[in-house]
Amino acid sequence: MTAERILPLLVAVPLLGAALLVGAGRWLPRYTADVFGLFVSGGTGALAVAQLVGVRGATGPVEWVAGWRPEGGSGVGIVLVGDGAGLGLAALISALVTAALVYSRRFFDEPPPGQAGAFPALLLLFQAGMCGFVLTGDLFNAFVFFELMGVIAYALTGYRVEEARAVQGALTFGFVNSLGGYATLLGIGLLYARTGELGFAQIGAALDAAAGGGDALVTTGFALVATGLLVKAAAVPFHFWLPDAHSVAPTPVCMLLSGVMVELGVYGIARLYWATFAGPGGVPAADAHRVLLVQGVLTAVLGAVMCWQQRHLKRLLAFSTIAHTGLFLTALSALTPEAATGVGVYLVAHAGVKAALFGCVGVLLDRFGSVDERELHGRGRELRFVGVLFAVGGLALAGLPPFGTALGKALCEEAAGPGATVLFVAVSAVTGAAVLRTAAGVFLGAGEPPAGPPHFPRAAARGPRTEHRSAATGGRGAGESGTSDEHDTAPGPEQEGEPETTGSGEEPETAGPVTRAPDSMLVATTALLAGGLAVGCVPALWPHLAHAADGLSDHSAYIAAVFGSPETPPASTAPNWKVSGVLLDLLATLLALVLARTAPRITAGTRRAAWARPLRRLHSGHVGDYVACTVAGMALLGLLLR
Amino acid sequence: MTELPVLLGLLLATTAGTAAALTRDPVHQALVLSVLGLALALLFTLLQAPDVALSQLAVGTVLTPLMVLLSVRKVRRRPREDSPADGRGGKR
Amino acid sequence: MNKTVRLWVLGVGCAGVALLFVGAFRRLPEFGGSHHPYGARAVAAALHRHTANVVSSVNFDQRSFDTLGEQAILFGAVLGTVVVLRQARDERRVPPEPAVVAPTVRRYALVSLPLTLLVGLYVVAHGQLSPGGGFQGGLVVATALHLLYVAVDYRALERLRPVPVFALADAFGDVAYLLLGLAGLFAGASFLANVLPLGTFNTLASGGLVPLLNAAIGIEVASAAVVLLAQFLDQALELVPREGEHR
Amino acid sequence: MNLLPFLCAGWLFLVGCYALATSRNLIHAVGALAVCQSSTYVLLLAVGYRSGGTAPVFSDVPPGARPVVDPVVQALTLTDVVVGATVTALLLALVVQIAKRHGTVDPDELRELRG
Repeated sequence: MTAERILPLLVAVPLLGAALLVGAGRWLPRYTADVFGLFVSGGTGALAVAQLVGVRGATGPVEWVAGWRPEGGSGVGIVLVGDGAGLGLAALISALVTAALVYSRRFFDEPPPGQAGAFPALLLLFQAGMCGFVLTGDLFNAFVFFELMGVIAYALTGYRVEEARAVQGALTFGFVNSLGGYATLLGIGLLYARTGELGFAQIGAALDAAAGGGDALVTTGFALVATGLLVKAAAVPFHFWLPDAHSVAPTPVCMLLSGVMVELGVYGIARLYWATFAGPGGVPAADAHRVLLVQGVLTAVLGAVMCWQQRHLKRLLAFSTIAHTGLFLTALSALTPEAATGVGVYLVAHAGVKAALFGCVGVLLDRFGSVDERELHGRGRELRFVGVLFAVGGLALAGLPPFGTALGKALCEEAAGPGATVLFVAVSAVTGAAVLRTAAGVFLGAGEPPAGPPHFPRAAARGPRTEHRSAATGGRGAGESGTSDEHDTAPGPEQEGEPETTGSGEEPETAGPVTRAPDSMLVATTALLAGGLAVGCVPALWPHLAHAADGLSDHSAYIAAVFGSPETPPASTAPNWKVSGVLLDLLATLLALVLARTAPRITAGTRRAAWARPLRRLHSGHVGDYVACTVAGMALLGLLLR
Repeated sequence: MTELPVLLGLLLATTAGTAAALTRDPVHQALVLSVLGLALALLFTLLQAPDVALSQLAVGTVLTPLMVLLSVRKVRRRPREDSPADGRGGKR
Repeated sequence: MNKTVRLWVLGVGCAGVALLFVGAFRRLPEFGGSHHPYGARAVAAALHRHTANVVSSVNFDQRSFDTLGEQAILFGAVLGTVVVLRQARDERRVPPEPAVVAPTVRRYALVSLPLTLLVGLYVVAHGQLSPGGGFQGGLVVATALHLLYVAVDYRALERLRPVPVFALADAFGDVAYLLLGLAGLFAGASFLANVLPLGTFNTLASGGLVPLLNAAIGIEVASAAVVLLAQFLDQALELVPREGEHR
Repeated sequence: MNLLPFLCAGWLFLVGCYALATSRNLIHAVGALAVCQSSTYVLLLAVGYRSGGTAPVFSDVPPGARPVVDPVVQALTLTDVVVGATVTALLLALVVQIAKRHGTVDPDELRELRG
């Protein structure tokens, strides 16, 4: 079998694994199902890596599924493009899914009856959807896999159906993402009407062949297709679903959502622009630059501000993901291969670090039944190793060399110019500081302990939304002002009606409270963090990342590869550390430490900055608000593209 | 004018869609959705897409409204059981 | 956001999107035009592969990878629905009471059940020839089974429709599609390649792989629809909260 | 007149969005999303339509006798219909769980995830 024949297997193998797990789930013991899932996801990853090693230059194997290789001109089939970016992301996805499967070994005491394999099967389907999305060279096929990712992600987010918040977050996620998907499909329809093609490269070639360049139809098509991708990437104002979904999803799912699915939106934008719209008949570079820059800066700033305001640890990490996606988009707006390389390095390292941070929070959740910063204050002292991992993750997020995040940040700063550098340093410092602040509070007990008694007996809180929780969970915290009308007996430190999500009263995800962190969780978390470190420390990886970025950002090379006459674009030099970059990284880390040091006093004293309150009110958890913002965002995209 | 049936089908489907969106009561909406499914199936037939019309007929007029109705039934059962007169959680 | 603000944001957004739409639609090719390059190629390719229904050829041969993703969505959504609607710890099952059905309704439903079933199977089998195929036929078959609910009652439906069997059939359809795809790979061609003999144009055995993939999808869609509806019926008719735990 | 099919598609999308954003019942919102999606069917099939064309099925019509409408958009729409049904099912399942856990399906009363 030749290399290109293997490509569809990266989708087919996890699908087959999932189907077998569900089919045999009735008879399989839990352990066998888990091991089988691990085997399949790991095997798929190995396939992707084996393919990746074979990629020479910027373009890799190109496969026409079902053998519909066109003979002269355009064909009728679907093309899969196994270039560096696609295969590299497939390998990253597989690695994260495998880590999530290891991590979830001790999870979920109660699989659905007769469905021991349901959770690993869903993860495998998720893997298949993501791999298909990164490999396909066909716009409609990308939409199909986009929807597959979405459907599975909604189900995974709502997996813990006994949690009131989980089902709400999953539904919000479902509504906003489906709406984005339909916008994408409308855009595909418009582009098909103009060009009569569906492939990225075919549409691009047809657009370039038409005289006169892009018009209103082309830009609207781009805006509509990009809407779906920006919803996935959680760019402002499409981002509202992300914190709601991430704060409620099971921890291993958070790892995947934050670690890679959101970033696939960024990849999708990059692929769409460069493969299809970067030619003379597409979207002018200045317009694309403006859209990405505005969206990126807005997203980064909002993400950082909101991240700092959170006390729900998963929600805090979710907003930090939004901030970093904003940074990726900002860097991408330079539209150069160097920027693509920087984003690639940053993205891969961020995936490892962010997933590891979620892993640490998951341990806290299972140990204490809470992910609330104030309620956990000082209680993490016994989990020293987890505390170290969490703090190191925070430092990596801020950009501590030699983590890959630091290298990626430095490369992005260099590519995006001095104005963006300020943004990069500030945003990574604030998000890193937010994590360090909680690390100091939870694991060292630094700062003042929270006001008021930490627990109220469950009976104190009355109402339909609290009583259904099983009595096994920990007590609800003092600050549960989200349901303000019910808390006359438990006045929290907050004003009534303060827009806030606390992290207390969460359902632990393991069978019972864990007395010590299970090895499987620690192994997965440590490996993920080590992965984030390796991206910055293993020079052998860098040329591959540069090649992948070259292939991604070359319009004509992509089209030529799909049409069967691969050309090798001029290879840019492999990235490396530079003194200026390291200094800026150290500056960001230092800022983060200073900010985190002063933080306990800030939060314990004045509670919340009043000026950020309108912003927090905007995140209302109301589907109607989110839909209105999504529609307004589509109009904004159109406006920016004029 | 040869396209007249297509235009009429379009207007019918658009009207049904608007009505389905603006019908606030879910039970009534399920019925209007089923009309929308029918109107779309008709439109697709006129647009020479019998394959799509067939699946729209099955999905739009039967499957989706049925699931909506069943969900409404499940959701509406709750308040009745909550009433003190019938607090035993029994059937209906 | 309060209601007024939301309506303003929505109004501005809708106006902007409407402008975008109108601007784009004015540049679209004329409605009913004859320029369809991909469509023309697809027709030629379908005829070349002896498949009379071009839509089936596109779905199950030319763009069969789309259908692979689509059936994965179906499979995943069914699995997701089963997971989300599982019996929670605080719920219990109450068997529904037998229902009284008017004899005419019963007779009508019992007569139309086998008919509908037959129609569904016919539609699946002729997917490569006439409009229809696995999706449409599968849905008709699933609908036919639910006539039992109309004709007799929910308990009769439950006896004749063991959900675990259909869940297994759902997985089987999925696996069958994938194995048919892998067969191409083992035959030395591409994944999902149509390597079977193509048969005579416009006969039941034409189109090579198309009828087989069609059948796999038919099995999957029929059982997926049955399992999906079973989950909702279960929720609406059987599952109730345990006493005292809900308000 | 030539724009009408496309304008209808655009209208369906926007009216669905309006209903979704102002919905007071999550089940109704799922229905509104289905209306949004029907816009994609209309747009795709309108794009593939051809005046005087017949269905792309050659069991009764000999190939080449009459022009046929675009079969590719029909295949895409077919996929889209199935995707829509599954998404609807999953969202309805989540709504059912919300009703159980929150005791309401009014989005105005779901006030847990904020800030």
